[in-house]
Amino acid sequence: MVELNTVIFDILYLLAAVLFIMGIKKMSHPRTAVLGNYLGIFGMLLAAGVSILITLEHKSIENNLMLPIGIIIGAVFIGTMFGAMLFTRVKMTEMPQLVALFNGVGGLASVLVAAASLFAAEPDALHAEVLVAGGLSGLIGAVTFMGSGVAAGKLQELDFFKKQLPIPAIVRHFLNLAMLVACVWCVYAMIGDGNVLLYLLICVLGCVLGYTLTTPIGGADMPVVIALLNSYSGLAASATGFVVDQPVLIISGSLVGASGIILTSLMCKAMNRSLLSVLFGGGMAATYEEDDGVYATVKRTTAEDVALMVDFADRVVFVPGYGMAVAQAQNAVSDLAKMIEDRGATVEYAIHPVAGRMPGHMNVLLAEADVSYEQLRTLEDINPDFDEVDIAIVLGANDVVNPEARKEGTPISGMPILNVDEARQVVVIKRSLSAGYAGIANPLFAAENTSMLFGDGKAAIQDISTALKDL
Amino acid sequence: MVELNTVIFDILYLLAAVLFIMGIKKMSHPRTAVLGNYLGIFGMLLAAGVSILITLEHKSIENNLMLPIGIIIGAVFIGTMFGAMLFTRVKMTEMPQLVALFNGVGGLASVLVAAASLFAAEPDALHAEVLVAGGLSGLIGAVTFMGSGVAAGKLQELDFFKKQLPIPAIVRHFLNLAMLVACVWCVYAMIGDGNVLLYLLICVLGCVLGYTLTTPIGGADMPVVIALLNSYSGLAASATGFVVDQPVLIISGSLVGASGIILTSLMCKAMNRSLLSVLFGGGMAATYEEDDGVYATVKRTTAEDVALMVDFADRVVFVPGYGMAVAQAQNAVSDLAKMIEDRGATVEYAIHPVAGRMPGHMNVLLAEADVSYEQLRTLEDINPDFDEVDIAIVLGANDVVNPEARKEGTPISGMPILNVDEARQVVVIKRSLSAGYAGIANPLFAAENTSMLFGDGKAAIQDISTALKDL
Amino acid sequence: MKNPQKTIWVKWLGFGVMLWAGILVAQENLDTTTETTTESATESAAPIDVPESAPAEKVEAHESEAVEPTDEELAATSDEATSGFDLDRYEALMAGIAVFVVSVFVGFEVITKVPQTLHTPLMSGSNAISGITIVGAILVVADCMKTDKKIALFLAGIAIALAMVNVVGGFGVTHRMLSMFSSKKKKKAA
Amino acid sequence: MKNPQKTIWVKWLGFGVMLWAGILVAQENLDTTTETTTESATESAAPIDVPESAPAEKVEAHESEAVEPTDEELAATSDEATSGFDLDRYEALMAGIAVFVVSVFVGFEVITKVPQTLHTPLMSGSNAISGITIVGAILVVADCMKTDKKIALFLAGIAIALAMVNVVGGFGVTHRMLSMFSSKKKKKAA
Ligand SMILES: NC(=O)c1ccc[n+]([C@@H]2O[C@H](COP(=O)([O-])OP(=O)(O)OC[C@H]3O[C@@H](n4cnc5c(N)ncnc54)[C@H](OP(=O)(O)O)[C@@H]3O)[C@@H](O)[C@H]2O)c1
Ligand SMILES: NC(=O)c1ccc[n+]([C@@H]2O[C@H](COP(=O)([O-])OP(=O)(O)OC[C@H]3O[C@@H](n4cnc5c(N)ncnc54)[C@H](OP(=O)(O)O)[C@@H]3O)[C@@H](O)[C@H]2O)c1
Repeated sequence: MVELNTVIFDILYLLAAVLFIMGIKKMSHPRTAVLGNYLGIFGMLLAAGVSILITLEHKSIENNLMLPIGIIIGAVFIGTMFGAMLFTRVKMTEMPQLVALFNGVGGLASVLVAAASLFAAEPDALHAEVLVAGGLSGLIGAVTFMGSGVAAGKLQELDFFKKQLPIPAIVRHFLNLAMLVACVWCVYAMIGDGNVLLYLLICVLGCVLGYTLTTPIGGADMPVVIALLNSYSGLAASATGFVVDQPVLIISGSLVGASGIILTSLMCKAMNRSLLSVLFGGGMAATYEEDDGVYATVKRTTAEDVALMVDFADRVVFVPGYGMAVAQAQNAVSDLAKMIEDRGATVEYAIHPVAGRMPGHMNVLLAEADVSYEQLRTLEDINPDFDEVDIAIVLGANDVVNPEARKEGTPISGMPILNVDEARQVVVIKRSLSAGYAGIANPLFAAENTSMLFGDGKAAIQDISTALKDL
Repeated sequence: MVELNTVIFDILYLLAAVLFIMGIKKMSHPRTAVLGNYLGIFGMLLAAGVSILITLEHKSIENNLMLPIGIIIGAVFIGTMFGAMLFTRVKMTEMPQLVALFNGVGGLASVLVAAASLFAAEPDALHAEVLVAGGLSGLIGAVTFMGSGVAAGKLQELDFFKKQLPIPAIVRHFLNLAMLVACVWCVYAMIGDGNVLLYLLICVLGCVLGYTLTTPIGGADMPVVIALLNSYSGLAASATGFVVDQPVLIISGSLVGASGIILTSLMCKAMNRSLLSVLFGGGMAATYEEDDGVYATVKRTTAEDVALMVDFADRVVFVPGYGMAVAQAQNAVSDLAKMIEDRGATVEYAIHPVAGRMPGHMNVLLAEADVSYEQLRTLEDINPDFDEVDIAIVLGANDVVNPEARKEGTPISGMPILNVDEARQVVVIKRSLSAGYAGIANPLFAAENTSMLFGDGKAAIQDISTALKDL
Repeated sequence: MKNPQKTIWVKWLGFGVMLWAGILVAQENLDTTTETTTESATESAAPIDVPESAPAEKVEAHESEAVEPTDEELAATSDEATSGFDLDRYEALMAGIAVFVVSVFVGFEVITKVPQTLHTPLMSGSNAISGITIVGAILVVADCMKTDKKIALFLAGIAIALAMVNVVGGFGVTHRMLSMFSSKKKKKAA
Repeated sequence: MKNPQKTIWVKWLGFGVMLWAGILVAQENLDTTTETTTESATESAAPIDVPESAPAEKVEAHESEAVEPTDEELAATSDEATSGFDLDRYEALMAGIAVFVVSVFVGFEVITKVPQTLHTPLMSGSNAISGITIVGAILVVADCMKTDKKIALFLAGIAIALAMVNVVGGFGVTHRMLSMFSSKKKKKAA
């Protein structure tokens, strides 16, 4: 018999899902985004609370209340501690790794939930659709777990993850396919004889797959992989929803799935590469013939000269890139910008969609340094204005300002770039003439209106500030 | 046992629902909207085709194939004939009535489907949720049917529908509430004893409700009522979806429900009135004290003078309103516009969101007359430009250009209007000085820069064209 | 009262309350329905063989004894088969409601993107979509044949015709309007 | 291959095919499952009383005899009660799939509205939402208690902890980022 409580609980679950949707809707503007996050938190509390109530009301628990309650409270406590530790300690520059880590954790959680529910179920409850959903949940979850682990390791630049597998690509693809087929077979066999131990095999295969699929991908392509795995973790949650038969899981999971897919597609589009070439393409710089003489006309400059130039400028645009994240120069930049503004010039920030190593990476860093939302300008927005810009200060950006993208046949051909070279004067701050993410030379550095300021991003900006103060 | 066919059919149903969603998505631009409509048609064909296949495969039919097939084919044929006749014959000016009519037909279809399915079901299949959904479907469907009928009648200006009920408002509200309660009781009773004949009572009550709810509402408020009933017809379809347990009905129905609600809210917002005041407010002009002297300074003009003015103008803006629809003047306007453009001036159309009697009414009429999409300008878009307009030709518009809306305490206070009075010269074409929809005087007609051209809209515009040709 | 946004919420709230009330009523009456269900199931020669001696009281007693069993328990075990049956039906209903709620969101999102200019075609187009009741109308024909209810069959036939008027007329008129919007595009290009 | 849009379709198609394949497999194996189901149902003292003499062949024969019965028929009649049971479960599954499909649309619609600037918080926020698996983890605890599977209980405990890390960490870090965006708003206003 369906109890009134069940009905109420299910409606509350649905409410939680609606709260998630509304939360993401509120994310469409920075002003309401904080509220959106609260809605999400509230939805999660609601969903978890309802689950605990359902568990407490369960007949089988009334005799032995301590054990399950202890486990739930203990696990929630431990999880909260770890989670809180991670999110309060992490530096904003380590965000990509952290997101990857959370992704992996989420994937593993899906794997374990499906495992627990398959192992705990009585044989007659193991309907075919439950087993299929469980298998999907285990496979996707395991791939997400291991893949995210590898991605996080690569982003943290751990040596272990730099090793390549000593297997030729074609064999690797074949093995991966074989493992996938094996997983399908496992599900089939489980449905046949109800032996849920095969689920373990699926998980193991999933982990191996996650490893072999992500290891060959270059460390710099990790952001795309992470967004894709983000999508997967959502799909795993959705599949778990089919296992435990809860629409709230299905809805939330597919929201996450959609979000990951959209971010993936966005990054690929902004880099003008296809997802397949990122996932299976291998190194992309290999086919590109480089011209040795590009850097013949490079001019150096000093912090003092830059300060002088800035002093005369009316409109200064900062073009931050991955180097700003590495150097953690965001606060120094914001201080310098304030000094420049106090002298009467306008300061803007030109943000390329894939500057840095995450979508929106630069925005977060600059927001951390208290840069106002209105000063952050997008590619489409600022590109027509560059010819009216007095000084463009390129800080640790490279590919996103590389004019080679306008030519045919380079690895970044067709990628939309910031038209920094149209500015009256360009100052590029980086440590050397070495290449960026795409591994190609940048003729901008040798352009007539460009001067290079070599050094660590933060130190260089601080030097300019000091020099400007002394003027 | 679940057959493979069932699975395939259900997936096709889902595909049909997805096609509807994509179809509406494509409606977001005139360029893709035709394709969107085709997607909708395709989805409907798919859904209907699958339903017929399911019926044909049905065991109980194999013995007696002719009857059901005959009924289905016959009904589809008759329906198609009527539908095709209606849509090919209707004039664009009769669109509001037609939409109301289709709405009503849709509501009645929901009522009948629920009825047939309740009567045909074996008693043990009449679960509580089926009965509740059936009751909802019957009630909402009947209200939609009758309400739409009344709305269509009022829009067609049939005398029968102009009569008011000789019952005071408060008693009417009470009776309506009582009928609603009776419907709820019917559902309750049906669940108790499974007597589906009570469903008939629900339908009758629904029809009466539909009549008593809509009759007191003024004919001019019908567009809001129609949009609301549009939403209801969607909800009725959704409820039917719960009766026959088909997600495709639920999804499509709620799409329609959302569309109706959004259009309703949009109209209410653009009129600065609340939905409740439209539905229960009665006549709104009653409380408004009119100043007799407003029309003391009205100036008349002739078609020849207008032609002369137009000949000197660089920028002409047409402001069409309900009168253009009544006079069917859209083609004449478009011809005149072409003549003006040939003489080197620019011509635009300022479209108020609630000009006419349907949302987007003017756009459809002007599109019929081959006016280009780019020339149609929205309120927000053109309002700041009016002070640079040489001549604003107001054609059968009244309330949407009434400056009284800027004052407090009038029936249209707060409604955003087109700032026609800021144009250098204003020509107002209408048959008399009588009021528009809101029933209030319009000081614009007596403004210093305004001159009135009295006459039927189409004839007046044609006169101007002739005069312009003769210049 | 002056804010249209508010009154719309009131409307939706009202709809929600009606739905809720419906569920409550359904809830209270589920015993009765289950009873009839099992009875007629016994009549037909099905593999399920409910002991006919089981009186209604026993079913109810059995139910109140099982103090608030949850989803999980019921789904996992089928030692209370009548309950199990109800539960599956209930889950389908709940999933249906979830579909409804989520679809309303989709509807709001996609429809707010339709520009003012196209609101009349949107109205007639969505009207045509509400002709999806034709699916219900056709499906019900088979039921009618089975139980041999002639009136129901007649009603279903009319419903099909009406829904078809809605579909053909709605899509047709929408197409007529939309092709007006795009026609001069083509002319311009030409 | 150069068009990212295309590859994404390929991905989704792949997912769809997998789902489809799963359904086919489920389909083919439904006999077996039904068999086990009915068997164990007999073991427990349920009102459903399947005649134990009915051999598997008979069940199958019974099925192939009923040439493609449709939704409607099955829903309307319960003279094939085992099938009826399957059908309700199947409908819940189908409704679940409908929920999934429609939610994906909602997701696409609401997420494409998030501006570039907020994509990093969006990523971590949606990550946190994927911690909704905590619901599954908690619900499964009761099942574990019931069947007294200690390993499963242990796994569920770890799953709760992991999901909680995801939830707390995800929402926390999102909040940290978002409050950076809004902080200078307030400062400006002050
Ligand atoms: N954002 C995303 O979501 C995303 C995703 C996938 C791929 N990507 C790719 O990432 C790239 C991003 O372009 P980008 O221009 O931001 O970065 P980039 O092309 O990777 O260049 C970063 C530059 O920063 C410099 N740098 C590193 N550490 C520095 C320090 N401490 N101080 C000063 N400079 C430092 C480096 O030069 P030195 O070593 O000489 O200092 C390097 O050339 C694009 O190719 C994009 O396609 C981005
Ligand atoms: N569009 C919607 O969705 C919608 C929905 C609900 C309510 N409304 C309401 O409808 C009104 C629309 O405003 P509106 O300015 O378009 O129309 P209006 O205020 O109703 O005025 C129409 C004017 O057209 C004139 N007219 C009628 N027939 C004519 C003919 N054959 N030739 C020339 N002129 C003719 C009438 O004056 P004469 O009789 O002197 O000629 C009348 O004053 C607003 O108040 C709005 O709130 C619209």
